[in-house]
Amino acid sequence: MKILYFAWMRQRIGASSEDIDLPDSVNTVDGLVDWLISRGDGYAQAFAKRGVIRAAVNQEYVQFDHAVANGDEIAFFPPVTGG
Amino acid sequence: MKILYFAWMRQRIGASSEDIDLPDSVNTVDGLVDWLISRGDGYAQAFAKRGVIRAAVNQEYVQFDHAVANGDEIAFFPPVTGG
Amino acid sequence: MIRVQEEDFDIGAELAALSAGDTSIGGVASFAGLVRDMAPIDGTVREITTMTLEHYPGMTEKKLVAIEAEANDRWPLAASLIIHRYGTLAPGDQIVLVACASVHRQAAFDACQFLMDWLKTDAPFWKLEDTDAGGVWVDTRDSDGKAKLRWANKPDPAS
Amino acid sequence: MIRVQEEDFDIGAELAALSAGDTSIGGVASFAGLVRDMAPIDGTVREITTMTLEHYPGMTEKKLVAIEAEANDRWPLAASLIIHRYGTLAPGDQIVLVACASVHRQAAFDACQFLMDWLKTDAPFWKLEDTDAGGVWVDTRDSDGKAKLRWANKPDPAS
Repeated sequence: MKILYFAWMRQRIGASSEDIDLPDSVNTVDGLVDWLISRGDGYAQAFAKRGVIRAAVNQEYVQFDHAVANGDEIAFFPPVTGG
Repeated sequence: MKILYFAWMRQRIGASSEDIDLPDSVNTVDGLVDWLISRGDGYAQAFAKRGVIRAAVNQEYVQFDHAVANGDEIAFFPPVTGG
Repeated sequence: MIRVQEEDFDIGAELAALSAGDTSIGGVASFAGLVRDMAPIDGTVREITTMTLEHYPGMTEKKLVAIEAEANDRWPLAASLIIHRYGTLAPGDQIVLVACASVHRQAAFDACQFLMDWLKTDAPFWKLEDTDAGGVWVDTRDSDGKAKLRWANKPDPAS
Repeated sequence: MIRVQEEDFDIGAELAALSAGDTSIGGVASFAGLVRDMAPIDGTVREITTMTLEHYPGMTEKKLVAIEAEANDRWPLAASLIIHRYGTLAPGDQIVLVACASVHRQAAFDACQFLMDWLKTDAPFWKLEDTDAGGVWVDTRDSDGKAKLRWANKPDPAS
Protein backbone atom coordinates (compact mmCIF):
# COMPACT_ATOMS: atom_id res chain seq x y z
CA MET A 1 0.00 0.00 0.00
CA LYS A 2 1.23 3.47 -0.94
CA ILE A 3 0.65 6.25 1.58
CA LEU A 4 1.10 9.92 0.68
CA TYR A 5 1.41 12.88 3.05
CA PHE A 6 1.01 16.53 2.14
CA ALA A 7 1.75 19.97 3.61
CA TRP A 8 2.41 20.02 7.36
CA MET A 9 1.62 16.32 7.67
CA ARG A 10 4.47 15.61 5.27
CA GLN A 11 6.74 17.85 7.33
CA ARG A 12 5.83 16.26 10.69
CA ILE A 13 6.17 12.72 9.39
CA GLY A 14 9.32 13.60 7.45
CA ALA A 15 8.26 11.77 4.28
CA SER A 16 6.09 12.59 1.30
CA SER A 17 5.25 8.94 0.66
CA GLU A 18 5.99 5.43 1.82
CA ASP A 19 5.14 1.88 0.77
CA ILE A 20 3.90 -0.29 3.59
CA ASP A 21 2.58 -3.82 4.00
CA LEU A 22 -0.80 -3.44 5.62
CA PRO A 23 -1.22 -5.65 8.72
CA ASP A 24 -4.19 -8.02 8.40
CA SER A 25 -5.80 -6.36 11.43
CA VAL A 26 -6.13 -3.01 9.62
CA ASN A 27 -9.06 -2.61 7.25
CA THR A 28 -10.30 1.00 7.62
CA VAL A 29 -8.74 4.44 7.36
CA ASP A 30 -9.28 4.84 11.12
CA GLY A 31 -7.47 1.57 11.78
CA LEU A 32 -4.62 2.66 9.51
CA VAL A 33 -4.27 5.94 11.42
CA ASP A 34 -4.13 4.07 14.77
CA TRP A 35 -1.47 1.77 13.37
CA LEU A 36 0.58 4.67 11.92
CA ILE A 37 0.46 6.56 15.24
CA SER A 38 1.90 3.49 16.95
CA ARG A 39 4.93 3.73 14.66
CA GLY A 40 6.43 6.88 16.20
CA ASP A 41 6.24 10.43 17.50
CA GLY A 42 6.26 12.06 14.06
CA TYR A 43 3.08 10.18 13.17
CA ALA A 44 1.55 10.91 16.57
CA GLN A 45 2.16 14.64 16.03
CA ALA A 46 0.92 14.57 12.45
CA PHE A 47 -2.33 12.83 13.42
CA ALA A 48 -2.80 14.64 16.78
CA LYS A 49 -5.82 16.59 15.51
CA ARG A 50 -7.44 13.68 13.71
CA GLY A 51 -10.70 15.62 13.26
CA VAL A 52 -9.16 18.19 10.91
CA ILE A 53 -7.30 15.74 8.70
CA ARG A 54 -8.73 14.67 5.36
CA ALA A 55 -8.12 11.32 3.73
CA ALA A 56 -8.31 10.11 0.14
CA VAL A 57 -8.38 6.52 -1.02
CA ASN A 58 -7.38 6.03 -4.63
CA GLN A 59 -7.62 9.79 -5.15
CA GLU A 60 -11.20 10.16 -3.89
CA TYR A 61 -12.10 11.89 -0.63
CA VAL A 62 -13.36 9.39 1.97
CA GLN A 63 -14.63 9.31 5.54
CA PHE A 64 -12.38 7.61 8.12
CA ASP A 65 -14.64 4.55 8.31
CA HIS A 66 -13.85 3.84 4.64
CA ALA A 67 -12.27 0.46 3.86
CA VAL A 68 -8.59 0.16 2.95
CA ALA A 69 -6.75 -2.76 1.38
CA ASN A 70 -3.27 -3.56 0.13
CA GLY A 71 -2.92 -2.09 -3.34
CA ASP A 72 -4.79 1.10 -2.44
CA GLU A 73 -3.22 4.55 -2.68
CA ILE A 74 -4.02 6.40 0.55
CA ALA A 75 -3.34 10.09 1.13
CA PHE A 76 -3.54 12.16 4.32
CA PHE A 77 -3.50 15.94 4.32
CA PRO A 78 -4.77 19.08 6.06
CA PRO A 79 -7.80 20.95 4.72
CA VAL A 80 -7.02 22.21 1.23
CA THR A 81 -6.24 25.88 0.59
CA GLY A 82 -5.97 26.22 -3.18
CA GLY A 83 -7.67 28.66 -5.51
CA MET B 1 -32.72 74.49 -26.11
CA LYS B 2 -30.86 71.53 -27.60
CA ILE B 3 -32.84 68.33 -28.10
CA LEU B 4 -31.14 64.99 -28.88
CA TYR B 5 -32.77 61.83 -30.23
CA PHE B 6 -31.26 58.34 -30.20
CA ALA B 7 -31.82 54.93 -31.77
CA TRP B 8 -35.25 54.44 -33.36
CA MET B 9 -36.45 57.82 -32.09
CA ARG B 10 -33.68 59.45 -34.12
CA GLN B 11 -34.73 57.40 -37.16
CA ARG B 12 -38.45 58.23 -36.86
CA ILE B 13 -37.83 61.93 -36.31
CA GLY B 14 -35.14 62.01 -38.98
CA ALA B 15 -32.70 64.06 -36.91
CA SER B 16 -30.15 63.30 -34.21
CA SER B 17 -30.43 66.78 -32.69
CA GLU B 18 -32.07 70.14 -33.14
CA ASP B 19 -31.98 73.56 -31.51
CA ILE B 20 -35.37 74.98 -30.69
CA ASP B 21 -36.75 78.05 -28.97
CA LEU B 22 -38.95 76.76 -26.19
CA PRO B 23 -42.44 78.34 -26.21
CA ASP B 24 -43.25 80.10 -22.93
CA SER B 25 -46.16 77.71 -22.40
CA VAL B 26 -43.84 74.68 -22.15
CA ASN B 27 -42.11 74.09 -18.82
CA THR B 28 -42.00 70.29 -18.27
CA VAL B 29 -40.73 67.31 -20.26
CA ASP B 30 -44.37 66.23 -20.74
CA GLY B 31 -45.26 69.65 -22.11
CA LEU B 32 -42.27 69.51 -24.44
CA VAL B 33 -43.36 66.11 -25.77
CA ASP B 34 -46.89 67.42 -26.44
CA TRP B 35 -45.46 70.39 -28.28
CA LEU B 36 -43.05 68.23 -30.33
CA ILE B 37 -45.88 65.85 -31.32
CA SER B 38 -47.84 68.83 -32.66
CA ARG B 39 -44.92 69.57 -35.02
CA GLY B 40 -45.46 66.58 -37.34
CA ASP B 41 -46.04 62.91 -38.02
CA GLY B 42 -42.41 61.87 -37.44
CA TYR B 43 -42.61 63.18 -33.89
CA ALA B 44 -46.06 61.66 -33.38
CA GLN B 45 -44.69 58.26 -34.42
CA ALA B 46 -41.53 58.62 -32.32
CA PHE B 47 -43.51 59.51 -29.19
CA ALA B 48 -46.45 57.15 -29.84
CA LYS B 49 -45.50 54.87 -26.94
CA ARG B 50 -44.69 57.65 -24.50
CA GLY B 51 -44.57 55.20 -21.59
CA VAL B 52 -41.50 53.37 -22.86
CA ILE B 53 -39.45 56.45 -23.75
CA ARG B 54 -36.78 57.72 -21.38
CA ALA B 55 -35.76 61.34 -21.03
CA ALA B 56 -32.61 63.02 -19.78
CA VAL B 57 -32.23 66.69 -18.86
CA ASN B 58 -28.65 67.93 -18.86
CA GLN B 59 -27.45 64.30 -19.09
CA GLU B 60 -29.37 63.04 -16.04
CA TYR B 61 -32.35 60.68 -16.25
CA VAL B 62 -35.59 62.45 -15.28
CA GLN B 63 -39.29 61.72 -14.96
CA PHE B 64 -41.61 63.40 -17.45
CA ASP B 65 -42.88 65.88 -14.87
CA HIS B 66 -39.35 67.31 -14.60
CA ALA B 67 -38.93 71.02 -15.39
CA VAL B 68 -37.31 72.17 -18.65
CA ALA B 69 -36.02 75.60 -19.57
CA ASN B 70 -34.25 77.26 -22.47
CA GLY B 71 -30.55 76.46 -22.17
CA ASP B 72 -31.16 72.86 -21.10
CA GLU B 73 -29.91 69.88 -23.08
CA ILE B 74 -32.82 67.43 -23.41
CA ALA B 75 -32.50 63.89 -24.76
CA PHE B 76 -35.18 61.36 -25.70
CA PHE B 77 -34.43 57.71 -26.31
CA PRO B 78 -35.74 54.12 -26.03
CA PRO B 79 -34.74 51.92 -23.08
CA VAL B 80 -30.98 51.41 -23.15
CA THR B 81 -29.47 48.12 -24.32
CA GLY B 82 -25.73 48.40 -23.69
CA GLY B 83 -23.40 46.06 -21.87
CA MET C 1 -11.12 53.95 -14.89
CA ILE C 2 -13.70 54.19 -17.65
CA ARG C 3 -13.24 54.40 -21.41
CA VAL C 4 -15.78 54.76 -24.22
CA GLN C 5 -14.11 54.04 -27.53
CA GLU C 6 -14.59 52.80 -31.07
CA GLU C 7 -11.31 50.80 -31.11
CA ASP C 8 -10.94 47.24 -29.90
CA PHE C 9 -9.14 46.51 -26.62
CA ASP C 10 -6.60 43.91 -25.46
CA ILE C 11 -8.01 42.11 -22.41
CA GLY C 12 -4.65 40.71 -21.32
CA ALA C 13 -2.98 44.13 -21.40
CA GLU C 14 -5.94 45.81 -19.66
CA LEU C 15 -6.06 43.28 -16.81
CA ALA C 16 -2.28 43.37 -16.38
CA ALA C 17 -2.37 47.18 -16.14
CA LEU C 18 -5.25 47.03 -13.64
CA SER C 19 -3.32 45.06 -11.01
CA ALA C 20 0.21 46.24 -11.89
CA GLY C 21 2.19 47.54 -8.96
CA ASP C 22 -0.37 46.66 -6.28
CA THR C 23 0.54 43.37 -4.63
CA SER C 24 -2.23 43.75 -2.05
CA ILE C 25 -4.63 42.51 -4.75
CA GLY C 26 -5.81 38.93 -4.22
CA GLY C 27 -7.91 38.57 -7.33
CA VAL C 28 -9.33 40.16 -10.45
CA ALA C 29 -12.83 39.31 -11.65
CA SER C 30 -13.71 40.31 -15.18
CA PHE C 31 -16.43 40.01 -17.77
CA ALA C 32 -16.06 40.50 -21.51
CA GLY C 33 -19.22 40.86 -23.60
CA LEU C 34 -19.06 39.67 -27.21
CA VAL C 35 -21.28 40.15 -30.25
CA ARG C 36 -23.38 37.02 -30.76
CA ASP C 37 -24.09 35.61 -34.21
CA MET C 38 -27.75 34.83 -33.49
CA ALA C 39 -30.56 36.62 -31.68
CA PRO C 40 -34.26 36.00 -31.10
CA ILE C 41 -36.19 38.76 -32.88
CA ASP C 42 -39.99 38.77 -32.47
CA GLY C 43 -39.91 35.06 -31.71
CA THR C 44 -37.63 34.08 -34.61
CA VAL C 45 -33.94 33.38 -34.13
CA ARG C 46 -32.10 35.37 -36.79
CA GLU C 47 -28.51 35.50 -37.95
CA ILE C 48 -26.71 38.74 -37.13
CA THR C 49 -24.32 40.08 -39.75
CA THR C 50 -23.21 43.21 -37.90
CA MET C 51 -24.18 45.11 -34.77
CA THR C 52 -23.98 48.88 -34.49
CA LEU C 53 -23.71 50.48 -31.07
CA GLU C 54 -24.99 54.02 -30.72
CA HIS C 55 -24.40 56.03 -27.56
CA TYR C 56 -24.90 59.46 -26.02
CA PRO C 57 -21.45 61.09 -25.94
CA GLY C 58 -21.01 63.04 -22.75
CA MET C 59 -23.81 61.41 -20.82
CA THR C 60 -22.29 57.96 -21.38
CA GLU C 61 -18.99 58.93 -19.77
CA LYS C 62 -20.81 60.73 -16.94
CA LYS C 63 -22.97 57.69 -16.16
CA LEU C 64 -20.01 55.28 -16.34
CA VAL C 65 -18.00 57.43 -13.93
CA ALA C 66 -20.99 57.48 -11.54
CA ILE C 67 -21.57 53.72 -11.80
CA GLU C 68 -17.90 52.98 -11.17
CA ALA C 69 -17.87 55.33 -8.16
CA GLU C 70 -20.96 53.56 -6.77
CA ALA C 71 -19.23 50.17 -7.08
CA ASN C 72 -16.15 51.49 -5.30
CA ASP C 73 -18.43 52.89 -2.59
CA ARG C 74 -20.12 49.52 -2.07
CA TRP C 75 -17.11 47.21 -2.21
CA PRO C 76 -13.46 47.54 -1.16
CA LEU C 77 -11.89 47.57 -4.62
CA ALA C 78 -8.21 48.16 -5.27
CA ALA C 79 -8.95 49.02 -8.91
CA SER C 80 -11.79 48.88 -11.41
CA LEU C 81 -12.20 49.25 -15.15
CA ILE C 82 -15.06 49.70 -17.59
CA ILE C 83 -14.40 49.82 -21.33
CA HIS C 84 -17.40 50.06 -23.65
CA ARG C 85 -17.16 50.26 -27.42
CA TYR C 86 -19.45 51.95 -29.94
CA GLY C 87 -19.65 51.76 -33.72
CA THR C 88 -20.14 48.80 -36.03
CA LEU C 89 -18.99 45.38 -34.83
CA ALA C 90 -19.10 41.82 -36.20
CA PRO C 91 -20.07 38.56 -34.42
CA GLY C 92 -17.28 37.53 -32.06
CA ASP C 93 -16.09 41.14 -31.59
CA GLN C 94 -15.61 42.48 -28.08
CA ILE C 95 -18.23 44.99 -26.91
CA VAL C 96 -17.48 45.61 -23.27
CA LEU C 97 -14.95 44.77 -20.59
CA VAL C 98 -15.58 45.15 -16.87
CA ALA C 99 -12.88 44.22 -14.36
CA CYS C 100 -12.63 44.61 -10.59
CA ALA C 101 -9.56 43.93 -8.45
CA SER C 102 -9.79 43.42 -4.72
CA VAL C 103 -8.07 41.86 -1.73
CA HIS C 104 -11.09 39.52 -1.52
CA ARG C 105 -12.53 37.48 -4.34
CA GLN C 106 -16.19 37.90 -3.37
CA ALA C 107 -15.95 41.70 -3.52
CA ALA C 108 -14.32 41.47 -6.95
CA PHE C 109 -17.02 39.11 -8.28
CA ASP C 110 -19.94 41.06 -6.81
CA ALA C 111 -18.71 44.45 -8.00
CA CYS C 112 -18.10 43.04 -11.49
CA GLN C 113 -21.66 41.68 -11.72
CA PHE C 114 -23.09 44.88 -10.27
CA LEU C 115 -21.35 46.95 -12.95
CA MET C 116 -22.55 44.66 -15.76
CA ASP C 117 -26.13 44.77 -14.44
CA TRP C 118 -26.05 48.56 -14.30
CA LEU C 119 -24.52 48.85 -17.76
CA LYS C 120 -27.42 46.83 -19.16
CA THR C 121 -30.07 49.08 -17.59
CA ASP C 122 -28.53 52.55 -17.17
CA ALA C 123 -25.72 53.21 -19.62
CA PRO C 124 -27.02 55.14 -22.63
CA PHE C 125 -26.11 52.67 -25.36
CA TRP C 126 -28.42 51.21 -28.01
CA LYS C 127 -27.78 48.18 -30.18
CA LEU C 128 -28.92 47.88 -33.77
CA GLU C 129 -28.62 44.34 -35.15
CA ASP C 130 -28.35 43.90 -38.90
CA THR C 131 -30.07 40.68 -39.93
CA ASP C 132 -31.48 39.15 -43.11
CA ALA C 133 -34.75 40.79 -42.01
CA GLY C 134 -33.09 44.23 -41.94
CA GLY C 135 -31.86 46.37 -39.07
CA VAL C 136 -33.57 45.68 -35.74
CA TRP C 137 -33.11 47.67 -32.54
CA VAL C 138 -32.44 45.35 -29.63
CA ASP C 139 -35.23 45.33 -27.07
CA THR C 140 -34.75 45.62 -23.33
CA ARG C 141 -34.81 42.22 -21.65
CA ASP C 142 -36.98 41.69 -18.56
CA SER C 143 -34.17 39.65 -17.02
CA ASP C 144 -31.86 42.67 -17.10
CA GLY C 145 -34.29 44.72 -15.02
CA LYS C 146 -34.57 41.85 -12.55
CA ALA C 147 -30.80 41.42 -12.41
CA LYS C 148 -30.41 45.07 -11.44
CA LEU C 149 -33.02 44.84 -8.66
CA ARG C 150 -30.86 42.49 -6.62
CA TRP C 151 -28.50 45.40 -5.93
CA ALA C 152 -31.26 47.60 -4.45
CA ASN C 153 -29.82 47.00 -0.99
CA LYS C 154 -26.20 47.70 -0.22
CA PRO C 155 -24.13 44.63 0.64
CA ASP C 156 -23.72 43.53 4.21
CA PRO C 157 -20.17 44.69 5.09
CA ALA C 158 -19.79 41.60 7.29
CA SER C 159 -20.38 39.13 4.48
CA MET D 1 -10.17 22.37 -20.20
CA ILE D 2 -8.04 22.06 -17.09
CA ARG D 3 -4.31 22.52 -16.63
CA VAL D 4 -2.08 22.11 -13.58
CA GLN D 5 1.29 23.65 -14.24
CA GLU D 6 4.32 25.32 -12.73
CA GLU D 7 4.68 27.90 -15.53
CA ASP D 8 2.90 31.23 -15.63
CA PHE D 9 0.00 31.78 -18.05
CA ASP D 10 -1.07 34.62 -20.36
CA ILE D 11 -4.64 35.60 -19.49
CA GLY D 12 -5.24 37.45 -22.75
CA ALA D 13 -4.14 34.48 -24.86
CA GLU D 14 -6.10 32.01 -22.72
CA LEU D 15 -9.35 33.99 -22.91
CA ALA D 16 -8.94 34.57 -26.64
CA ALA D 17 -8.44 30.84 -27.22
CA LEU D 18 -11.48 30.03 -25.06
CA SER D 19 -13.96 31.90 -27.24
CA ALA D 20 -12.14 31.60 -30.58
CA GLY D 21 -14.28 30.27 -33.41
CA ASP D 22 -17.56 30.20 -31.47
CA THR D 23 -19.58 33.31 -32.24
CA SER D 24 -22.57 32.00 -30.28
CA ILE D 25 -20.74 33.14 -27.13
CA GLY D 26 -22.21 36.28 -25.57
CA GLY D 27 -19.76 36.69 -22.74
CA VAL D 28 -16.76 35.37 -20.88
CA ALA D 29 -16.52 35.69 -17.10
CA SER D 30 -13.14 35.11 -15.52
CA PHE D 31 -11.30 35.25 -12.24
CA ALA D 32 -7.55 35.44 -11.76
CA GLY D 33 -6.16 34.80 -8.28
CA LEU D 34 -2.91 36.54 -7.37
CA VAL D 35 -0.37 36.10 -4.56
CA ARG D 36 -0.95 38.81 -1.95
CA ASP D 37 1.92 40.57 -0.19
CA MET D 38 0.28 40.48 3.24
CA ALA D 39 -1.70 37.92 5.21
CA PRO D 40 -3.16 37.73 8.70
CA ILE D 41 -1.35 34.94 10.56
CA ASP D 42 -2.54 34.12 14.09
CA GLY D 43 -4.00 37.61 14.39
CA THR D 44 -0.92 39.46 13.09
CA VAL D 45 -0.71 40.79 9.56
CA ARG D 46 2.62 39.64 8.14
CA GLU D 47 4.52 40.39 4.98
CA ILE D 48 4.76 37.49 2.55
CA THR D 49 8.04 37.06 0.70
CA THR D 50 7.13 33.96 -1.30
CA MET D 51 4.30 31.46 -1.44
CA THR D 52 4.82 27.79 -2.28
CA LEU D 53 1.91 25.77 -3.64
CA GLU D 54 2.00 22.03 -3.05
CA HIS D 55 -0.51 19.71 -4.71
CA TYR D 56 -1.40 16.05 -5.14
CA PRO D 57 -0.41 15.14 -8.71
CA GLY D 58 -2.98 12.83 -10.22
CA MET D 59 -5.76 13.57 -7.76
CA THR D 60 -5.58 17.31 -8.54
CA GLU D 61 -6.21 16.75 -12.24
CA LYS D 62 -8.96 14.21 -11.47
CA LYS D 63 -10.77 16.62 -9.14
CA LEU D 64 -10.44 19.55 -11.54
CA VAL D 65 -11.88 17.49 -14.39
CA ALA D 66 -14.80 16.48 -12.14
CA ILE D 67 -15.42 20.04 -10.94
CA GLU D 68 -15.38 21.38 -14.49
CA ALA D 69 -17.80 18.65 -15.62
CA GLU D 70 -20.13 19.53 -12.74
CA ALA D 71 -20.13 23.21 -13.78
CA ASN D 72 -20.91 22.24 -17.37
CA ASP D 73 -23.71 20.04 -16.09
CA ARG D 74 -25.25 22.87 -14.08
CA TRP D 75 -24.91 25.75 -16.56
CA PRO D 76 -25.08 25.97 -20.37
CA LEU D 77 -21.42 26.79 -21.01
CA ALA D 78 -19.89 27.04 -24.46
CA ALA D 79 -16.40 26.63 -22.97
CA SER D 80 -14.64 26.60 -19.63
CA LEU D 81 -11.08 26.74 -18.38
CA ILE D 82 -9.28 26.12 -15.11
CA ILE D 83 -5.53 26.73 -14.84
CA HIS D 84 -3.91 26.26 -11.42
CA ARG D 85 -0.22 26.71 -10.77
CA TYR D 86 2.03 25.01 -8.22
CA GLY D 87 5.57 25.72 -7.06
CA THR D 88 7.10 28.86 -5.56
CA LEU D 89 5.53 32.22 -6.43
CA ALA D 90 6.11 35.85 -5.44
CA PRO D 91 3.56 38.53 -4.45
CA GLY D 92 1.69 39.71 -7.54
CA ASP D 93 2.22 36.40 -9.34
CA GLN D 94 -0.77 34.64 -10.88
CA ILE D 95 -1.96 31.51 -9.04
CA VAL D 96 -5.16 30.48 -10.76
CA LEU D 97 -7.35 31.37 -13.72
CA VAL D 98 -10.97 30.30 -14.09
CA ALA D 99 -12.98 31.35 -17.12
CA CYS D 100 -16.46 30.43 -18.37
CA ALA D 101 -17.97 31.36 -21.72
CA SER D 102 -21.70 31.23 -22.35
CA VAL D 103 -24.50 32.61 -24.48
CA HIS D 104 -25.81 34.25 -21.30
CA ARG D 105 -23.80 36.37 -18.90
CA GLN D 106 -25.45 35.10 -15.71
CA ALA D 107 -24.50 31.50 -16.48
CA ALA D 108 -20.91 32.57 -17.15
CA PHE D 109 -20.69 34.53 -13.88
CA ASP D 110 -22.34 31.83 -11.76
CA ALA D 111 -20.26 28.99 -13.16
CA CYS D 112 -17.07 31.00 -12.67
CA GLN D 113 -17.88 31.67 -9.00
CA PHE D 114 -18.95 28.07 -8.49
CA LEU D 115 -15.61 26.83 -9.82
CA MET D 116 -13.63 29.22 -7.61
CA ASP D 117 -15.64 28.21 -4.53
CA TRP D 118 -15.00 24.53 -5.25
CA LEU D 119 -11.30 25.10 -5.90
CA LYS D 120 -11.00 26.69 -2.47
CA THR D 121 -12.62 23.76 -0.66
CA ASP D 122 -12.01 20.64 -2.78
CA ALA D 123 -8.92 20.95 -4.96
CA PRO D 124 -5.94 19.28 -3.27
CA PHE D 125 -3.61 22.28 -3.08
CA TRP D 126 -1.87 23.65 0.01
CA LYS D 127 -0.25 27.05 0.39
CA LEU D 128 2.88 27.68 2.42
CA GLU D 129 3.56 31.37 3.02
CA ASP D 130 7.12 32.43 3.76
CA THR D 131 7.11 35.36 6.16
CA ASP D 132 9.55 37.06 8.51
CA ALA D 133 8.14 34.66 11.12
CA GLY D 134 9.09 31.65 8.99
CA GLY D 135 7.02 29.38 6.77
CA VAL D 136 3.34 29.20 7.69
CA TRP D 137 0.77 26.86 6.15
CA VAL D 138 -2.35 28.78 5.15
CA ASP D 139 -5.40 27.86 7.20
CA THR D 140 -8.82 27.10 5.78
CA ARG D 141 -11.11 30.12 5.93
CA ASP D 142 -14.63 29.73 7.35
CA SER D 143 -15.91 32.02 4.58
CA ASP D 144 -14.73 29.54 1.93
CA GLY D 145 -16.84 26.77 3.43
CA LYS D 146 -19.83 29.09 3.53
CA ALA D 147 -19.24 30.23 -0.04
CA LYS D 148 -19.38 26.63 -1.22
CA LEU D 149 -22.64 25.91 0.62
CA ARG D 150 -24.61 28.31 -1.59
CA TRP D 151 -24.18 25.85 -4.46
CA ALA D 152 -25.76 22.94 -2.54
CA ASN D 153 -28.86 23.27 -4.69
CA LYS D 154 -28.68 23.16 -8.46
CA PRO D 155 -29.66 26.41 -10.18
CA ASP D 156 -33.22 26.98 -11.31
CA PRO D 157 -33.02 26.40 -15.10
CA ALA D 158 -35.65 29.14 -15.58
CA SER D 159 -33.57 31.85 -13.94
